[in-house]
Amino acid sequence: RRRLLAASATAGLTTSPAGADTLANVPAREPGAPLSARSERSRFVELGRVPEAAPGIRPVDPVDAINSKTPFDRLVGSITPTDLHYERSHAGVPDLDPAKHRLLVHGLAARSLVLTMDDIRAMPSVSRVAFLECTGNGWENWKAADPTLTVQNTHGLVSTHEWTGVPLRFVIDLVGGVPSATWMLAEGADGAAVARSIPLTEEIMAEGILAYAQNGEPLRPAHGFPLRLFLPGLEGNLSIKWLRRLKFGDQPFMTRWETARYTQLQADGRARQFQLRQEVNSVITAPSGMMRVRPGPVRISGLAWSGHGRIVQVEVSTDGGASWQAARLTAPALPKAQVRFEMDWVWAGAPTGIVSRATDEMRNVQPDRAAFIARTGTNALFHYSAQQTWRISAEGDVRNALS
Amino acid sequence: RRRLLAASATAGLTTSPAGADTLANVPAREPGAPLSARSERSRFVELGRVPEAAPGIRPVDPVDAINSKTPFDRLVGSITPTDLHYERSHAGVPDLDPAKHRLLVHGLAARSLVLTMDDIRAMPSVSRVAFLECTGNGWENWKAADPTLTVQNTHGLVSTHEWTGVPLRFVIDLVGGVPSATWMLAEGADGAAVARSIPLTEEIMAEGILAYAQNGEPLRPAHGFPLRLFLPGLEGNLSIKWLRRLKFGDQPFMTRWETARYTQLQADGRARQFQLRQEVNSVITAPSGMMRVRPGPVRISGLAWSGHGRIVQVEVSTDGGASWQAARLTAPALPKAQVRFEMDWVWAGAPTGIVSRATDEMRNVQPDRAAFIARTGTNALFHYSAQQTWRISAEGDVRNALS
Amino acid sequence: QSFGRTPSASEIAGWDIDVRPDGAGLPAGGGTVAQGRAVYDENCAACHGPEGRDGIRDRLAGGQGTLASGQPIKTVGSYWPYATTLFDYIRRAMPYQAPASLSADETYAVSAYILYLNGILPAEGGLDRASLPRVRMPNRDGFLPEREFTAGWTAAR
Amino acid sequence: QSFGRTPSASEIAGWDIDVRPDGAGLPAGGGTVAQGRAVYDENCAACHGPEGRDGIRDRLAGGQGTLASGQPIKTVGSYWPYATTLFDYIRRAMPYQAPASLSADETYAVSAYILYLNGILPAEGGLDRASLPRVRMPNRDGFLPEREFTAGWTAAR
Ligand code: HEC
Ligand code: HEC
Ligand SMILES: [Ca+2]
Ligand SMILES: [Ca+2]
Ligand SMILES: [Ca+2]
Ligand SMILES: [Ca+2]
Ligand SMILES: [Ca+2]
Ligand SMILES: [Ca+2]
Ligand SMILES: [Co+2]
Ligand SMILES: [Co+2]
Repeated sequence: RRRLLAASATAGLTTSPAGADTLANVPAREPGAPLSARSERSRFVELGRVPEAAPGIRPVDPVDAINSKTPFDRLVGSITPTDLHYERSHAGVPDLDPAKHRLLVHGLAARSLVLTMDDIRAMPSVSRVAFLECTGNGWENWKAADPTLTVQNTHGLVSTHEWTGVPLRFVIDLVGGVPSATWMLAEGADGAAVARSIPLTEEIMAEGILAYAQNGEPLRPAHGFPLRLFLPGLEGNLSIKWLRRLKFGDQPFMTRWETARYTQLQADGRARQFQLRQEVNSVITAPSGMMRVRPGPVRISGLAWSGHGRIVQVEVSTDGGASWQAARLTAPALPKAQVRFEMDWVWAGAPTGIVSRATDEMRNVQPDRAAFIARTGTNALFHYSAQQTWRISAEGDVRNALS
Repeated sequence: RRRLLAASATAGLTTSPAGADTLANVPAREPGAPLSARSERSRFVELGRVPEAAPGIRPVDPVDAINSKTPFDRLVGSITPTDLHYERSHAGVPDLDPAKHRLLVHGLAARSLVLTMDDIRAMPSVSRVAFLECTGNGWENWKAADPTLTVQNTHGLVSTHEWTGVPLRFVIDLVGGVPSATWMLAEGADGAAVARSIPLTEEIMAEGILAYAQNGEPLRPAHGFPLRLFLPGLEGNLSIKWLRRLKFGDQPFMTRWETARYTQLQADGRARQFQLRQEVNSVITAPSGMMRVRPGPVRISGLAWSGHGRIVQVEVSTDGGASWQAARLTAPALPKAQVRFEMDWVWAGAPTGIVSRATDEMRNVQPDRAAFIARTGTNALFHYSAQQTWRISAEGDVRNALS
Repeated sequence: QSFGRTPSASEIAGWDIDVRPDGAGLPAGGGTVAQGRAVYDENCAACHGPEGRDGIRDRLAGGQGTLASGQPIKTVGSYWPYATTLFDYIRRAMPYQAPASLSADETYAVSAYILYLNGILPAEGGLDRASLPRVRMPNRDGFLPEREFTAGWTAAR
Repeated sequence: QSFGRTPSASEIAGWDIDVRPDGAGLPAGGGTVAQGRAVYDENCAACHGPEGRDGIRDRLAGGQGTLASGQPIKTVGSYWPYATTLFDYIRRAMPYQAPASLSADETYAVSAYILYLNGILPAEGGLDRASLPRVRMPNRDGFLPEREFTAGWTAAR
């Protein structure tokens, strides 16, 4: 379902502008509901992901869905609500019993190990706020811009949580180190046993986490309960959910997901492979697709993130990319985490386009679409990170556009 | 309901140690449930707050409950799951329609203002991860230590979220500044219209937020939907929920909550008033009350926080406070936010007590109970922040103790 | 950028329910202990007990002289420093199930009755806008404001 | 502190399902295109269509020569660089509703049949542990490994 939202209704609320015209009409105070074991959402707040089957195929029968997208048009702040973290699964969501779940660690290591969840939760833990992004995020806009898309449709395959788990390094030390290994196969316990070959770079050895919790609580099944790999800044598919096996080796295993899928076709018909980093990216979440603005003050709000590290600057253009102004970050930017930006704008009522571009601490600047496509072609399907333009009509209708 | 939990079962999981004795017994992989609009918790994860009526009165009929406590014995990381943030309400949880909700700002200000939620969500926002703590947290242990208490019972009235909203400063500027005001009354739209006089200190002017979101989504009704005050580091009761009025003045209004309640009786019968800061505090969450440990390696894990700023050190004693060792923080400590600490320990099997003590960036050190009580007496009821000792019996039973 | 609208004086008056120790905010009207007993028996006794004691909710009377003991009993009479707080609180919060349902006169009256139950007003006493702020509560001097947050105000007193 | 236990070799073998481009991990056994057609028709055709085309799920055949076009069709035949990946993927993930339900022989056979549908094996062909890694896939050289993540490995090749 799609709704027209006023630009200011960024918090998932449908407020009728009339409401109460005098304070005398505000409903009288009265005792409320009893305290509870869990705080549910207000009945006035409707938040849900959108399951989809492939670019342009949505809404979709849930059994056909392969993605379920985060409603950025209705969120604020930088952390994603736990139950709204985007979802990408290849064989549905398994219902795993943590008492029966096992992690096998083997291959080119001094010794093999079988770990229970009790073992893993008794190891030293680290927590880190970081984004996870599906390699396919942005895949709607490679070739054409469906003007009916919302920001949930265009950018809903990225989310930010506090992840908690055991450093990968700790588990590697447990099996006696892996000096001769250069790759690690990570495999899930899902129906597809999704498996990826992970290069043992210094960054991955230092930052990889065997995560068992998100935002303070055990992972939810859709996100890998009871255990997943989490590799900050790298393509989401590497962060294998329902993790049940780590195997060390000296070459990639060439699973379907790093050959047939998650490789990026160039214009010449050859494909980039192991393009694992999520590039610097940003999007304006309000006003965004299918919203409507009125002439006058408009608060522009959005999210920026980069797999290279911290966001150091976000700029916004309200004239379709001709001129740029620095936006304000609403919280300290964390490395490899989404951060919100805001900018004040007064819309005079003339048609225009609004765009954001982010810069990260490695000085990577998010490219405009023309430069991005010149480099990548339009067949890559994954790793789309060009600037997002929202066109605004004379009537104030905000629509997805290529630039 | 209480359960005996092994020390390692810190993530809300009930794992039977048997499980699967060989990998051949791990259940076969199979396709899972369809993707969904919201990720629910695993059926193997049970998490809930405990509503209580007063110290020692629990479980309780929900209509009699005044508090509902966060299950720290089953959480990990530093952020609290949104639906498990502790709850303290004085007249139940109102069901407010955001379209009809209004904020009145008036009193000793250049002008008065009525704001709608659309107005407020269109203002500049800030996000901040910070704890909120009920002034009554710890109130179980003033006079005696019920040995059946869990850490949820002793310390479940504090939580940490990302809060998003409008800087108080911005709203003050909107009414033309309040140069002659030194106090601000904040009042809720709940049945009790809970109201507090807030001194307009530099810190409060700089850090106060009119919050409308927690962990990325609109506040939930139990936590003040659609709008609450949020004053980082200060007693929770000040952060008025369901905020509907701010009135500026030049003296405190002396509401019931800053006279009859939330004042701390000393031994001499006089009471400390406007003791608004939450002091440096910490607690071991595992192993903790009603858990059981086995001789051998035990991972000690806990949370530390301070209303003065960042936690710079947490020490743990495994000999009842005689000697101390530095614990490791599992994430960068943020100012006025909970941070998790961990320490390895090998329990030899002899009875002992485990204790944590935190130090904040202002060099405040959490006092032991004797020093704390010598200073405060045992009648204060609020602002308990002494070190928490968990006694371990020869059988490995972990129990609440005064020291 | 402009936000919100300016409220009318009568709108503000409808919401401006707080009462300060100096009496600012008190409405016109008044009530006696005798009138207050009737208000109390009808609206309050079910929760707070027949004489402000032994109810299922907070005790409202007694406890004077217990604050320095091992079992302090904090009530309006033993603990509350300002009578204005009683009016303010009843007006905003009581009776629990129907806050703000009492008239100003009823609120003065029931406040007077609770002070009577605590020996602060005589049986033939009463309260109005002028007298209420002048009531001297037994524990008026029992509070020690924290310097950090009240320095300016305590200096001004 | 010690965690976990050492698995037996047979436990590991039961879980060690991956197959590498050099054939490491392939089980004993084998199967022919003809056998594979039967396996396919029984277990796969319902989703992938009669000849690996026009099914309700992923297309498995055709598309060669389309990769540089505006409408690239990526299939086992047109896109996949290694035949070992086909065996590995079918063994771990197909048939969708009953992963790991095929025998090793059946997996060799259906892999052979899919390669046949793509013109990579002849009708009378087959696959086994020795021959499978030697199959030269049409798009074998179509991939450009990213330096940052594959520098050591590409240098070693
Ligand atoms: C249905 C139950 C109920 C009724 C009826 C009721 N009250 Fe209360 N009263 C409460 C509860 C519950 C509290 C405690 C609320 C809290 O702690 O936030 C309370 C608190 C009070 C207090 C504060 C006590 C203290 O020491 O802090 C006063 C004074 C009071 N009530 C007066 C009244 C008066 C006057 C009436 C009638 C006009 C009344 N109440 C009717 C339930 C009731
Ligand atoms: C009930 C439906 C169903 C059946 C039956 C089925 N498949 Fe699939 N197959 C799928 C789906 C769905 C996918 C895509 C999964 C994904 O993208 O993660 C797929 C993908 C594949 C792919 C990868 C295609 C590509 O280009 O990435 C191959 C190869 C494959 N199946 C082979 C088989 C074989 C062989 C069988 C029978 C032994 C079989 N399938 C039976 C549903 C089915
Ligand atoms: Ca109602
Ligand atoms: Ca099943
Ligand atoms: Ca007033
Ligand atoms: Ca009446
Ligand atoms: Ca193998
Ligand atoms: Ca069969
Ligand atoms: Co993905
Ligand atoms: Co409180």
